[in-house]
Amino acid sequence: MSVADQTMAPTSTPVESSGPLAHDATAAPHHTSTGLSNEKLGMWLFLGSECLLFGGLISTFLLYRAKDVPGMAGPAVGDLYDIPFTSVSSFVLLMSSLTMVLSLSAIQRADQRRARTWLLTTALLGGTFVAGQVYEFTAFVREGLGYTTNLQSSAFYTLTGFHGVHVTLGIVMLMSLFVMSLRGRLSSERAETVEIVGLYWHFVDIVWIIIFTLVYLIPA
Amino acid sequence: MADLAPPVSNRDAKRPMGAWRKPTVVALVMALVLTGCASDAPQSALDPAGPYARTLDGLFNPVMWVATAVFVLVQGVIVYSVFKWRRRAGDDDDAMPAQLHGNTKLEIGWTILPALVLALVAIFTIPVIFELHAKPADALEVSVTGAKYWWGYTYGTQPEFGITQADGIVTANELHIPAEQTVLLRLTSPDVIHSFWAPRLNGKADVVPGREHTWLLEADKPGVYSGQCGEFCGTSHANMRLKVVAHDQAGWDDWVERMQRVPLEPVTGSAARGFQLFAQKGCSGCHQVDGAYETVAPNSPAAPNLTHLFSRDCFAGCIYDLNDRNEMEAWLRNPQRKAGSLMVVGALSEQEIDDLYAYLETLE
Amino acid sequence: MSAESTAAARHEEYQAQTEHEGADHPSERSYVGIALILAVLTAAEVATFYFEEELGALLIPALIVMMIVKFFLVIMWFMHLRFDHNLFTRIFVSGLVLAVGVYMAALLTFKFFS
Amino acid sequence: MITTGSRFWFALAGLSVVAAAVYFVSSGYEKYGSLVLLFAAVAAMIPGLAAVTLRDGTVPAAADDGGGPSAGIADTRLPAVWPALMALGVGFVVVGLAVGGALVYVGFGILAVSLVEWMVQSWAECSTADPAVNQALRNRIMYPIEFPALAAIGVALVVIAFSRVLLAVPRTGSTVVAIVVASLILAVATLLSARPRVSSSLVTAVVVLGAVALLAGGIVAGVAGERNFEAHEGGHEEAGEAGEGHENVGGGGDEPAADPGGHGG
Amino acid sequence: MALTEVRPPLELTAGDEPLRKPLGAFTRPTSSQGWRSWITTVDHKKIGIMYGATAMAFFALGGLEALLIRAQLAQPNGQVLDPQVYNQMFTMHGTTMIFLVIMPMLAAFSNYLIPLMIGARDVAFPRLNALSYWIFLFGGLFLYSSFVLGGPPDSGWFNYAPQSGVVHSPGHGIDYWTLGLQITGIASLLGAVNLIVTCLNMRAPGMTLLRMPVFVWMALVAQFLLLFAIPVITVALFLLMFDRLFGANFFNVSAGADPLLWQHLFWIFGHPEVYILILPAFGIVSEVIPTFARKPLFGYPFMVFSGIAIGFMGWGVWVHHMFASGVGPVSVAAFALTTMFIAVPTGVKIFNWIGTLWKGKLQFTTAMMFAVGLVSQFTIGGLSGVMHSVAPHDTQQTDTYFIVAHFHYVLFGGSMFGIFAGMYYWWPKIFGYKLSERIGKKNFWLMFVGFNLTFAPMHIVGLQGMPRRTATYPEGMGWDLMNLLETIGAFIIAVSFLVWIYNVVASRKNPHAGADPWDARTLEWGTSSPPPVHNFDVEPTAEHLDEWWHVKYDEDEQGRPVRRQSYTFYSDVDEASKARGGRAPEVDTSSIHLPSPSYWPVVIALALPLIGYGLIYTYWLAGIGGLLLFAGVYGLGLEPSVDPEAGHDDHAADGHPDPDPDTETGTELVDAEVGAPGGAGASKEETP
Ligand code: HEA
Ligand code: HEA
Ligand code: HEC
Ligand code: CUA
Ligand SMILES: [Cu+2]
Repeated sequence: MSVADQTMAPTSTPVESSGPLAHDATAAPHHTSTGLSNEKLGMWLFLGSECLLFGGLISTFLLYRAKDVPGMAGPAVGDLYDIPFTSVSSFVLLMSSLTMVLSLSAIQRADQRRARTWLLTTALLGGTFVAGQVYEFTAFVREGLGYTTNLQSSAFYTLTGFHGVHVTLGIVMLMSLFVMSLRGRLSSERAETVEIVGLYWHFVDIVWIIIFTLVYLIPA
Repeated sequence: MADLAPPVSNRDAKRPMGAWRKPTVVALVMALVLTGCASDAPQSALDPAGPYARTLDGLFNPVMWVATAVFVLVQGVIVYSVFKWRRRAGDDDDAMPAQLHGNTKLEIGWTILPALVLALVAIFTIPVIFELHAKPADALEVSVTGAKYWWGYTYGTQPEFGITQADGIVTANELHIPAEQTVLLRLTSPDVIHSFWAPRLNGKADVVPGREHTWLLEADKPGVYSGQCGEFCGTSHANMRLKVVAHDQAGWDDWVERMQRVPLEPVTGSAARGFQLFAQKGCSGCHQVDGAYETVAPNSPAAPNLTHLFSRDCFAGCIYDLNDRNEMEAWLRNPQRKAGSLMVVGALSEQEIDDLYAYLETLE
Repeated sequence: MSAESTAAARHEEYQAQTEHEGADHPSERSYVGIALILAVLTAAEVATFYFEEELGALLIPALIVMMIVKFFLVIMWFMHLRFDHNLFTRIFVSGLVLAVGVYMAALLTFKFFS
Repeated sequence: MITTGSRFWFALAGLSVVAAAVYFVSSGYEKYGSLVLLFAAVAAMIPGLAAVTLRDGTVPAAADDGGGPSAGIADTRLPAVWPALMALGVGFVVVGLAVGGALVYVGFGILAVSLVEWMVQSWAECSTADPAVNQALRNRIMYPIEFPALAAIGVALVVIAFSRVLLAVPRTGSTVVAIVVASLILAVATLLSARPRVSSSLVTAVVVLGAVALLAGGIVAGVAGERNFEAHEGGHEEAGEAGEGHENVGGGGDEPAADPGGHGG
Repeated sequence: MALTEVRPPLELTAGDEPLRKPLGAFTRPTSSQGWRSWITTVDHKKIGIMYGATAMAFFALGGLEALLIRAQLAQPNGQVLDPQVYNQMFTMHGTTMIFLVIMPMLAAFSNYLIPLMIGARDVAFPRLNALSYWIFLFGGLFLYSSFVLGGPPDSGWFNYAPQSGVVHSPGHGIDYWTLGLQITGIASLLGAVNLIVTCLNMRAPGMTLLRMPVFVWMALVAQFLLLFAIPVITVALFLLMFDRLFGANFFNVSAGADPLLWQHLFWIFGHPEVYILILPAFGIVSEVIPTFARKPLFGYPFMVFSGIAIGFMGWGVWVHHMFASGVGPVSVAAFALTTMFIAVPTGVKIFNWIGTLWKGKLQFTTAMMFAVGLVSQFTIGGLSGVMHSVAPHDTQQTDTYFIVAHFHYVLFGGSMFGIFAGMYYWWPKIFGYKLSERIGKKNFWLMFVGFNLTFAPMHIVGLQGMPRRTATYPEGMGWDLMNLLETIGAFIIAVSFLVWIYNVVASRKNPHAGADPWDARTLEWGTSSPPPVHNFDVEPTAEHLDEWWHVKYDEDEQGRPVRRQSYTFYSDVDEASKARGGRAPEVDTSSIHLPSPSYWPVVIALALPLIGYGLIYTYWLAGIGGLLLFAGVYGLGLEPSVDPEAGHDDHAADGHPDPDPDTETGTELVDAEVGAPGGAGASKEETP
């Protein structure tokens, strides 16, 4: 074993993956009290916590959009929505959830090649979504709704921006997995890493499902 | 030092002489709480002087007794246990007490009993909440502005209370009300959150910018009731005090009549010079004087209306005595003596201060 | 043998007694099926945008129902909650319920729904 | 004795001091930022000094320990593209200075990156006699920075290029473009996974083609500029945010002004 | 340093002495001794100790601020501090005590004890654990750096908008506050995930949930509260930060914002937070009291479920902090009700502790005195809490010293007393020797008297109308005497704190206390003091609640415990413990693997304050911080948690220091050269 190998040993993933004991670092999740893997449990806990983060941002937006502000500066966000475009974005994100789960299913079958294809596809769809968001933001700004223009705009950009940052981080994780896979470091024993990143990815998707309905479709 | 033998060194078996302190200190404290309504505390919530404050106090007292009962019970049992079952010198450490693991009946009991007690408290509490939010029809209405760091009051036209002037009455820091009369306050703020509080008349109500809250007040008897801002609002939060002055009918009529008189413009002497200075030195950029200086600069902070300044006893958040000329001169010399005050004036000569004072004195 | 491995063996034994779910993941076909349902639902959601008038008072309930269905399809299938240990479900749902609960209550105090 | 490990830290400290000085002067004597930079210098000195006192990672020290003079010389240098890249950076800077604009910053960016890479690499080269080990050392230090940086650049390129395209085409066009692109991605992926035996060079070709198309689209769209947007009321407030010189911000007069307060409900 | 200088590389022929540190300063750290071991450690025990030490240091700071407050208020029209400084003092005092003292103190106990109590070798994510600590530390230091960089925040620990907005607080103090709390929040969130997974997943065989010690349970509930509460304050802090830094409008009233939004977000976090502060303390006394009453905890399941109930109910009461803020009578009524009934599960706890005392054989060690002190003093605070819940009258109490009295009784009389009980109780476990009992009792009585003298009179002045957060008060309000007493009391507390410090220093020479000095009940007492790096040589199995007690004691016919002649400890113990019937297990501990130390946590944590300073002063610094952050995260991720190169010298079997790794012939390059998974260290054991 060369040093090179050792510094890049199998736990190479941005997701924290240290087991409590050496043999847990790589082993299947059988040495825990519940039989569940630490990492996966950790991710679910984190997602539970994220519910309250997005809940707070969404409520803030809803509260401020519903607010009657006499003489409010700038347009209302609702006047600027491009629903057809946002629908496509939503669709893209939904499909990326599909490709994500296909990737997981492939890696579980030790089908490296497909897993990699789907990983990259997921990342690209994610990229498309983020690009769409950049486009949307730019368009809104051009149409007179800056971040500081009014109550609604601050709340809108903050909420969707937070979501966009989550998507972006997800893409970075997917790309890391992709690179790992290229270097042959994503064996099917590490399928769980893909699963965990996938959980995060799907969570970002369900947050968008909610945002799409509550923020875009339900009229103020 | 630390014994190796199980489990505790013998020294611990000695009675700590301080063990008595606990009950005594605590009893002392309780006694003090209950006698806290000593009359030398002019701002005491324990000394209600109006129906609302009395309602609150009437709610508090029984709860206080419930708490006292629980307190005595719990501390009593603790103290009893501590003395009764403490390990004594010479005890056989290997002899174990009975290993009780629990008792479900007891558990149910001490779950239900407090719940019942609390339900009782709730039954008395909830109606009062709504009662205090009711809006009586025949109330005197006053708009209250809490601003850094003073209180402003505007009485709209209300003929039934003798206020007939079109733009009503405007004053600051001292809230004048008729005794035995419900007063409905409408609370607003131009800057940050404050809280209007005159403890002997009612609890406090936050004054939130962007919102209008209502609050009730009533005094049984004529008198002066002190209060102050209850929500932290910046550097001089401590200096944002207020007074409520309750009048009998005659006093009220006098006051209303006086407040509806527009002060005359001084034409000669020091006061007339002061009148000029009031504009030259920028005072009129922030302060209104009815009939003379009606509009303020657009970027001015909220500042008290001075039309009837000398009808008051205190100024600048009621921390200075208006009857003491030195206080006012010191204020004009340096308003920052009240830390964080938003009043900014250029340096004034002693002569100018005298002149301004002479002018201000005419505003009564 | 080291103590470590005997402990591990005991672990194993203990594990055997505790139930262990998981493993049987749905087929790719069902994933595609779910995705199709999701796509159709999204299309239906978008359609409401063009039939706002026709839907009237039904609009908001319809949107909310579709949102919830989509939400649960994703967490149940794509996130495997349906097939996984229910501890995950419990953890996530407690976060979710808590979020919905406290924020709805907070909005209520602002008289948001009236 | 200055050990190999400590050099890196000392250099970092030195650079921080220089940066602090430059910043202090260039920012008009702003003290906090400079303070923080000095702080960074001190922070870098600590591990540096530690490395010195511990004689940590020093080849000669190790050689001393090992006793005996070491015989034979092997070339342990790693292949390096950095000098060339630095030259490129300098070129960018020069051209940038000449024509003005963002090119200067790109040049400086390239310079900085290659400088750091080169520094670390030459440090690694001297560490041991084994190129493989040296490579591993380099990776150990640089991977954590390179990985996320590359990923970020990649994401940024995709996002920026594609959003330029969306901004350039008409409003309904954006929707169409988005759906077409997404469908294409999905279709290609489906095809690839349905045909397990396509050659990897074909896959690479597809990916490269896609990337080139995207970049080209981005550049073309960027040059073509954004479409016209209608500013809604109040837009002038945001003139600062609207960004550098977009002359095509619409007049926005024809949109009926939303009645104040009418947004609520 | 010449970049181009070509040095003659060294050739290494097989059999030559290998180079020791090819990575130089970047070598994976291995030491388990010396300062470097503390910086890089991932051992939950060391991390616990660091948390504790840091928190106590912050306690001294927060206490000093309190003393300044009290000095200013000792007399009417005090002149000690000017109002601005006074405001900064109480803001930093409250923020410090809550976020930098009690929370980390309880993290200290949870970290140190949970793995030991559930029979695990470490927490679930040891490196994440180190990361949490460093993030917390740098977050705290960042907040405190505001003292030298333009002045600390001054809007109170709940920092109401719009006073905290950039218009009314134009300095950078509030920015330090938001960013600092944001940073420590990350630490808490990571810690919560880590400890919850630990409790759920790392239990020893047989350690079912309902066999977990009550401390573990209460810590678990508190961590769940953290998990769900931190994101709420994160939202609030982000909104405020965006307002201040980027001109957003969340609390901009002139744009139509509603200041109550901040209050809701803050208190949705804030009330669960106060239970986060108290529940672990409840857990501590639930361990201390049974040990010194020589009885099992009365009503264990009720203790557990009331704790869970408190955790749940704690989410439904936050508006009681806003009774006067104008939320409307319906909300007030609803939340007054929920608030009242939270007293029920808390009462269950109080009564069960008393039930444990009842008919026990109480040994009044210092730990026990603090524990009983908690039961009695917390009750006082709880009762004033119930008085607040009487919403109409709360309009008289809120923002007065009556509230200040309430929360100091629950926070000091509750959490701090619990923390002191825990320190006296577990000190011998953590450091091997007891704190002096003689000095400890002085410590307790001084604190008890000082505490009551400080805070009891606050009830009175509060009801007499003295508002809190006032830098001064005039004469003639009837508050003078009580304020003077309070100040005297505060200085008595300070003396007691110095006595505690003296105790810590003076007790270092105390003899070794043995593994189980108190004859206690839970697993941590079955291993040596201090425990070996891997906690237990043999992994415990739990067949009972209070497993360790059952190892030591049999039952006679009447169900009374009888000490067994001999029993086995979980690790090699000292003579004293052997003398009491204990045996050491016979095992080879060399096969136990633990994650290796790492530099990355410190690197990541350092990045966060950099980002903070960057956001406040210049964005490019934030960029560098961001890069460093990512680099750190990737570095940590790319680095195997167990260093494959490391010998197992970082946890020598007996927990005794290893031979200095620097003097040992290294193995790394041999591995590299020979390419075999061997070498001196690795040959002992490799991952299975
Ligand atoms: C450790 C922290 C802690 C704990 C445990 C509590 C516990 C409680 N708190 Fe406290 N609270 C704070 C910390 C804490 N609090 C802080 C820091 C603030 C101020 C924040 C600020 O403004 O800066 C505050 C403020 C605060 C307020 C707001 C006051 C105001 O600003 O107007 C209220 C209002 O209802 C309240 C209520 C309660 C209640 C009902 C409990 C209950 O949980 C108490 C329950 C316990 C008992 C009641 C005692 C034992 C029970 C029995 C013996 C059973 C029998 C009892 C009866 C039948 C009554 N608290
Ligand atoms: C756990 C929480 C906690 C603790 C332990 C304390 C401890 C103390 N508190 Fe604190 N307090 C709060 C939490 C806490 N407080 C909170 C949340 C607020 C609200 C803030 C706000 O309104 O925003 C508050 C507010 C508050 C106020 C109200 C200020 C105001 O409203 O204007 C006062 C006033 O007396 C006060 C006093 C004290 C005192 C005297 C102590 C004493 O018990 C302190 C005892 C400790 C010491 C005395 C340490 C001694 C140190 C030394 C002797 C130095 C040694 C040095 C070295 C060894 C280097 N506190
Ligand atoms: C920048 C605005 C500003 C200017 C200019 C200004 N004031 Fe003031 N003034 C205030 C504010 C604000 C207060 C309330 C201060 C407080 O109580 O904290 C105040 C308070 C006062 C009071 C006390 C009123 C009361 O009832 O409490 C007097 C008297 C007064 N000012 C007189 C003057 C005079 C005379 C001048 C000119 C020399 C002047 N002010 C200039 C803002 C201003
Ligand atoms: Cu106004 Cu405090
Ligand atoms: Cu609370």
